[in-house]
Amino acid sequence: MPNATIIALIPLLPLAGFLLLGLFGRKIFKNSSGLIGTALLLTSTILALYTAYEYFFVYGKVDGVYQQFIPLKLTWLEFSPGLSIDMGMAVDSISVMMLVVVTFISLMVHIYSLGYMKGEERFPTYYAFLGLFTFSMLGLVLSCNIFQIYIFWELVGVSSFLLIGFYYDKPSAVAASKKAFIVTRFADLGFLIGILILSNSSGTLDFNTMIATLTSPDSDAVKTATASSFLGASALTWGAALVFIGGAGKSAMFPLHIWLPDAMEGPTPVSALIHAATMVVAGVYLVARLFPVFAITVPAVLEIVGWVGAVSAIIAAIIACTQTDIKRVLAYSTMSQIGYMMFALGVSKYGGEGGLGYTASMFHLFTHAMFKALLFLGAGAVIHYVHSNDMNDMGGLRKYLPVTHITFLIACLAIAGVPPFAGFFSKEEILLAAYQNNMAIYWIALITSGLTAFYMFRLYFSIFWNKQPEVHGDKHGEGGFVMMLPLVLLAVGAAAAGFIPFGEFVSTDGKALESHFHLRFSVAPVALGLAGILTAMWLYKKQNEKPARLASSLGSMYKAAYNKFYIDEIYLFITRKVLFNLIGKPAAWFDRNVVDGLINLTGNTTQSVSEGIKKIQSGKVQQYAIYFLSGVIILAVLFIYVWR
Amino acid sequence: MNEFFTLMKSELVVTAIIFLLLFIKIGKGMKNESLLSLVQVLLLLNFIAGFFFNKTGNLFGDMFYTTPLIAFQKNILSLAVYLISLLCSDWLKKTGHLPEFFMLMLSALLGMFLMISSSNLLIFYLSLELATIPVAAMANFDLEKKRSSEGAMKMILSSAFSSGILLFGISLLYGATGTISFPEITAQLDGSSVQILAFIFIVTAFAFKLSIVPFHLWTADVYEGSPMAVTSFLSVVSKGSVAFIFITVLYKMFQPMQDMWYTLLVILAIATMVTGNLFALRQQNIKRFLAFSSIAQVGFILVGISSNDYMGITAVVYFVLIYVFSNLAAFGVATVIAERTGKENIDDYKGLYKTNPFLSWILALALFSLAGVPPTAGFFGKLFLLTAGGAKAAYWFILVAALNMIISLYYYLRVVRAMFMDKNDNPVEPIKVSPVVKLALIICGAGIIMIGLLSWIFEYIKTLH
Amino acid sequence: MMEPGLYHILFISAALFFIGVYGFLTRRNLITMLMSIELILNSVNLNFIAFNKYLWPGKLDGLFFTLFIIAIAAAEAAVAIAIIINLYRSHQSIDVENAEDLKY
Amino acid sequence: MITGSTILFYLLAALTLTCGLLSVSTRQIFRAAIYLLFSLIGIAGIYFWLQYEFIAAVQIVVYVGGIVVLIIFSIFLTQQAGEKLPKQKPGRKIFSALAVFCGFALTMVQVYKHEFDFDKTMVSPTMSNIGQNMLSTKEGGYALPFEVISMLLLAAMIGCIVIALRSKPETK
Amino acid sequence: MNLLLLIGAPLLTAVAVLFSRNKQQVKWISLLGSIIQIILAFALLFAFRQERAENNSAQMLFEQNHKLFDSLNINFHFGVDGISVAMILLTSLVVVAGVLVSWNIEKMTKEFYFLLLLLGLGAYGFFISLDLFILFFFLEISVIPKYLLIGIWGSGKKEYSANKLALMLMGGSALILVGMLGLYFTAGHSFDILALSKIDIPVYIQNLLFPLLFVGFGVFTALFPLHTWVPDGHSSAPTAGSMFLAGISMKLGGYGCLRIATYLLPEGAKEYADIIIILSAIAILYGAFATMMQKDLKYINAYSSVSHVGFSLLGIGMLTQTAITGALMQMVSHGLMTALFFAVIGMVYDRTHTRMVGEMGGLMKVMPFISTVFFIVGLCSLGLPGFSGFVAEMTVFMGSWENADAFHRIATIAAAMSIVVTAVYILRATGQTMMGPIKNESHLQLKDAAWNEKLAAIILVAGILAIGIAPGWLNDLLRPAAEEIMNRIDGK
Repeated sequence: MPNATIIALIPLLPLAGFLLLGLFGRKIFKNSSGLIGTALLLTSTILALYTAYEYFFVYGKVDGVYQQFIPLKLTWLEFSPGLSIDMGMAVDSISVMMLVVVTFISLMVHIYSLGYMKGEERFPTYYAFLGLFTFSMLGLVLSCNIFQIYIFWELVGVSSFLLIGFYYDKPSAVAASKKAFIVTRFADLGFLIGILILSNSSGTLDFNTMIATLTSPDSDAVKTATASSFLGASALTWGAALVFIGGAGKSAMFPLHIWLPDAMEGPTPVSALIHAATMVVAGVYLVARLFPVFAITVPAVLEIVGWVGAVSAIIAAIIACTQTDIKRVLAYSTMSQIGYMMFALGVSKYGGEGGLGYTASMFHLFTHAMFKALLFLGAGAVIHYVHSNDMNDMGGLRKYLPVTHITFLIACLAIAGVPPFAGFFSKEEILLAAYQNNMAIYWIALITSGLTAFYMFRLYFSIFWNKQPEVHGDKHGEGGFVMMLPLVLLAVGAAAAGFIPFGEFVSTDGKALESHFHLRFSVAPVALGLAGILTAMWLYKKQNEKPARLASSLGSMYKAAYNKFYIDEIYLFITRKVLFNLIGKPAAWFDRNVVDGLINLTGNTTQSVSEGIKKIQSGKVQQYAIYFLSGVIILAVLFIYVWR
Repeated sequence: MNEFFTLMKSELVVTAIIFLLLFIKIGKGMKNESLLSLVQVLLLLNFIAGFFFNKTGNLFGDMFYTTPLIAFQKNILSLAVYLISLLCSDWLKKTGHLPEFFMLMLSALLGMFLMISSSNLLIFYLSLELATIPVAAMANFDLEKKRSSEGAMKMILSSAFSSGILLFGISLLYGATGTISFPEITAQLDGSSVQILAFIFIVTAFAFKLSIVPFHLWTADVYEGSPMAVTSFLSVVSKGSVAFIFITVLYKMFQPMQDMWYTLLVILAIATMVTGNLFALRQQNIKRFLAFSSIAQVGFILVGISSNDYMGITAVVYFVLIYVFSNLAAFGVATVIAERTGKENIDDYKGLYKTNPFLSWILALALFSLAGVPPTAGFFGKLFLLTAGGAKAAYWFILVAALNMIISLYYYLRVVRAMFMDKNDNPVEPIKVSPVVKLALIICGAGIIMIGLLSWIFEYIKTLH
Repeated sequence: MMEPGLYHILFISAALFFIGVYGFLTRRNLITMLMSIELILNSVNLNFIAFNKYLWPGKLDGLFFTLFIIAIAAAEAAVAIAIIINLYRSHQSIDVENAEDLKY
Repeated sequence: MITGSTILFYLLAALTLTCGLLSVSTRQIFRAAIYLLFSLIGIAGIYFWLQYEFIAAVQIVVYVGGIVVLIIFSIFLTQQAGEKLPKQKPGRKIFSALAVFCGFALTMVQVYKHEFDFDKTMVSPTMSNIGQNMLSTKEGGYALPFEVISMLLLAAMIGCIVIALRSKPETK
Repeated sequence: MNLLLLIGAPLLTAVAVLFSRNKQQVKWISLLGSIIQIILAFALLFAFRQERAENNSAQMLFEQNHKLFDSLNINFHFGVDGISVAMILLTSLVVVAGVLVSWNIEKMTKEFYFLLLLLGLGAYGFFISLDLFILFFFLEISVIPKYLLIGIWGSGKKEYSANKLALMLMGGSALILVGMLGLYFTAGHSFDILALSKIDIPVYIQNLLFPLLFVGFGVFTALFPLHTWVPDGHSSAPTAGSMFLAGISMKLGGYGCLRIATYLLPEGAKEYADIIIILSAIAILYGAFATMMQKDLKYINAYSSVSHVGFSLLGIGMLTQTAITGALMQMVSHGLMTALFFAVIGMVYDRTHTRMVGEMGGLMKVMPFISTVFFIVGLCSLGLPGFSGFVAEMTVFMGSWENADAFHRIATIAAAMSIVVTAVYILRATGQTMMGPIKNESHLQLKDAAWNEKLAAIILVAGILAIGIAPGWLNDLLRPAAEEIMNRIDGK
């Protein structure tokens, strides 16, 4: 059985770090805060690895099936008996896998930041926020209750907001953080309503009970929920779709991806942690958590998941080919890769061999975390060196940044799916799953994988080859041991993670899944990948006019891709013109002038009536007598003739 | 004969004071200050005496009757007169006709006592005149002021006109029933049209004295023109006494016509509250302002009266008691300021709090009480009136009354705002309030706060039936 | 011609009453207004006497009422005239329309 | 049957109403007072006709001898002789007339509709009757009103003295 | 525990303030008094839990009944259930915070504190009253202090705002008054809430009286469209005044809507529930959109109060146990949150002398403490988990969703949409004031919070966190009371 204390400590240690550094950091731990944070996280990581070992090799497997354990569950808020928000820890293969990923990447980022963020004025705050994020993310992956996941979901959102806006005096950072928060918040609205629908249909918020209720097709809950329909879809369909919207927002799926590229305004290690490896895959994780419901009860929604993933993957890949800000390229690449994971889930089925997509998705999540974090940290080192994000300011850096160069290359090869790097294995499985279930998505995925190789190597060559570097004034090298260590460790991961027999550990039903390796099948993607690499090499290895000519020959298509297909502009139009001008302003005007106006009108009318009738009090005593007499006569007539 | 003294003791005491003053006046005369102190002491004694030997009984056949409740009502009036004598001592000291003033005021008070106790239309009419004519003369006591005589003229003419109509009504009622005694009339009422006509004519006299719309038009002019002491007397004592007898007349004499007079009261109450409030909204002169506000207050009294049960009586008596304190406090402060600075306009009160915090707090308390805002007693008074009025389940009527409280709050707050919030380059200079006036103001302030919370007062009134 | 009776007297008194009222409403001179009041009171007196005579001769309520009204009328007239004279002194006029300072 | 008594009544009625009407309509203030006087005398005549001699006498003594004289004195005090009274606005006159007519009509209709129960005995009060009642404190006695009216007269007197005899130097 | 202490303590403090000699004395006496109130409130909480733990299942605990106007059946009838206890806690926290943030009031200090304490007194009395009349008395007590606080110590169009507030609240009271009298007569001359809750009131009377009472109390709690006093009143009031207004006074209305209107007139509530839901859903969304366009920080919070308070009314309109619990939680949560928000705005205003969002920027740099609190309250306002707002709103949503028909669901979704809009305006406000570059050079000289301000903020933040992190205790407090109300609504 899992040890509740140890598992609880994994998220709580970063939380302790947050509280410690947040409350006292600026006064007491001014200089040691980085070390404190890192030490706490190191402990967490060790505990996470220990837990993983225990789970996968000691107690997790019962009768050949990986079980879910809930070593701790506290009622946090009870709505009615059976319907409550619990704070608990679900220990199963994906959560343990995520524990490892999150703590490991986070640890890498912590270490890396010791060097990267050195000398920042708000250094302790930075580590506090990192702690908060790590805590929230770990809480998210451990959630055993859909509301619990929502709570941590929001918390990671806000930590992401805080970290993107870390350089709060930079207006662009402030804007980006706002955008990230609001867009994901919008998606969370869907999530929330989805939770309401699902919980109402199943009568519970607990994941296990909910899945059990909703996946047994003859249960009353499912019958009533599928019977009632709204706008042509059953309640359950709506619920699952809305939950997916939440996931899509967090995972930057099209069309809710617009916040992700802007989020690169944050410090680069943060991008590595949050916007590459961990938080953005929360959406995938969420769908995976509820996978039985999607797969068994509402396959239609799963199909949507698949298509959204596929479309995001290719669109992001196309855009990534045109961007010049290296972090933005990586951001679109992230989006593209998450698209992969998403459609892998979308093409999966529940149980047995059909569940290959699920396993592949998780596998890709795992490997992606390694190489994408590596890419970001590498990019961070580059930016650290040249003080610019723009590809055009770089070139020929391989001599100045040898370690970065090598690790970056490894990551690029991994993401491009070149064997034997990690990306190759996970991508193969995804493509296989797609091939088995949905040919259209398979073709999209295939093209995307070619594009991926192309833009990654475009990036690689632009940074490390291409033109000769301008000589920078202060040469502070690659940033020392603390920045190199994570690169190397991650490079090892990116290179070797593919050899983990992932299907053994993670599958839809907990039973081991044979990993199939079809050489015949691998030819196409690898060939496409190599083609992409070669094209990139041809275009970008040396500084030349070819890319520009190519761009101009593609004309408006290139322009559209360069401008991210104008999706930002559409959003801007909706928010500025519709929300602010068509709803906000009229609402404010209406309130001041109509609602308040009516209230004031009442007052003013009273005043003017008062002014109007003052003539009655004319000061003429005879007039008074006339009123008197008239009053008498009228009353007399009324009471004698009318109300008798 | 013993009974005669106990039952009529209030009247006898007042008469005795009148004659004492008369002898002083005819004799050597006294200095204003010492005379005033003497009168104040006598009035206090009068007030205290009111608490003893209260019995129920008839005198002079059916003409005079009294009960503990009536004695209590008389006591409220005595108290009000006593307070007026304290509050207006600044003005009284200056006036050249102090004994005459008090003789007239006490005659009027005597008239009111008799009016409350009357059980006969003749004695009622006579005491009504006794309560009116001297007041008209008093209204003219600022002999040098044009406005004072104008006010007095308006009062005497209007009241003569009103009593003409009252008398015509009484004569018709006499013709239709053959009697002028209340209980006998009650037995004879059959609701014929002549009786209704007579009833309307008679009610207008009450309406006139109580300043019920549309018979109220004299009120503001007379209040503004008269000396402050007379205005206070008119607005508090005169109104209170007429309200008391109005209840008796309606509840006893016109009981058979209760459906009709209920409708009448509803109409009049609404008209009175609305008109009073609307006029009060834009008044500048504090006396005129209080005049219209008191008109609106009468509207609330009518709401209470409309209940036609003990609750109505109790609520009205209780309200008048509170009203005495509240209104007199307001008039008291206005008097002090007007006497010392000659300022009577609300705009002159701007920034008063800075220079005269004591006066400001008292006035604010009084106004809050008039507006019916807790914890002042006015809240309870007004609420009980509405509670009484609600007994007939005409909730829309109560709602109209309650909504009128909003308007009234607005204009009371206007004064509060002037005192506390508005800035003024030329505020009323700090006034040293004489100890007697201060004492009276403190009594009023304490009354405003305590009467509501000391619930036994209400319960005591309730037990007096 | 009919035998004069109660209704005739009531007609006279009512007519006189409203003549008085009319005078009160229209005369601008304060003293004439006061005179109108006297007419009103007299009409009421006539009413009382007539009712007492024709309907309720058993008791003297009407008669006494009349008696006291006459007395009151005298007192009222006296005070009113005093006030009017004082007004005349300060306004130099007894036109009711000259005493309209207090209004609104 | 036309008797002398009937003719007398109509004459008195005509005198009262005509003089009353003239009194409120003439623009000579002194004449108005005289018309009022005759109107009041007419009413006294009606009292006589009704055999209420005591009241008739009081009427003549108090009104003719007292109030009208008071009014005439005050006219002398406040009015230059021969000056005509100012005209009232026609609008006011018309409206007043209308209101008064309505009131009159209303009253007459109600009174004529009403069936008074007549007492056929038609006794007239005797002097001793009046006198005994006036000062009796028992049932049907009028001692209390008598006292009240005395207080009222006292108060009125004081009021009149203060107001009419205002002594200027004493006040300031 | 003797509930009279809760009235006695503020009353004595107020009197002591009245007789104190100088400003220092006034302040320290007020502080002492308000700390005593906090202690009493917590003592009450623990005593209450103790009683409940000992299975004292009476609806009201610590009941006291003192005769007042016996013949009218008006009594000082006091007692508390979970709702009252929660509200009293809220009041005590806001009072002490209000006293602390007003530490530097120079103008008429004594009067200021006196009125402030009087306001608190009114609230305590209101929440413990079990007699409609007394409840109304305490409700009304607070109107005039509000008026004076705004009018004398306020800023901007203070006279206008003060007038508007007083008159609109008075209008609400007028409606309450009529409804109250209606109940009194229907129930055979009783103002006693417990007695009234036992009788069956004819449906047509309920339908007549319910709108009066609900709208009447609704005015106090900014029921759309009678909310317009809120923006003006709050923005003109001095800091502590705004805190009291939004933190306590608006809760009086919500409490009344629930305890009086809904509880006593269940059939009426059912009849009008749909209208309440529509109005409150409009208020939530419309308030949020209107907030988006505001430029003055106080207006922002005032309009957002309209929006947030809409959740309480929505919860009440939904008529399910969970929704009502949520509504109550929202009251407590909003009380703390908005008081804190106003406190922070006050601190910012005291330093920068402006409340216009556009004139600030980068304040995080010069006043990190204030900015952090600003941030916290903003996050609470937008319903972030870990803060009280989240708990309350989610409970309301969960409860609302129990109604299975499309109407209730659409209303719930509409209300839920506001959480996005809220995020928009909160982030705009924080982004423009606390973050970004410093726009005004003179702001560089500003100082961070003083001890009193820190203490005030910490007290309120602690309250917010106590609910946000561990909502169970509040839930335990409120849910049984909500159940009691639901039992009557369901006719059990």
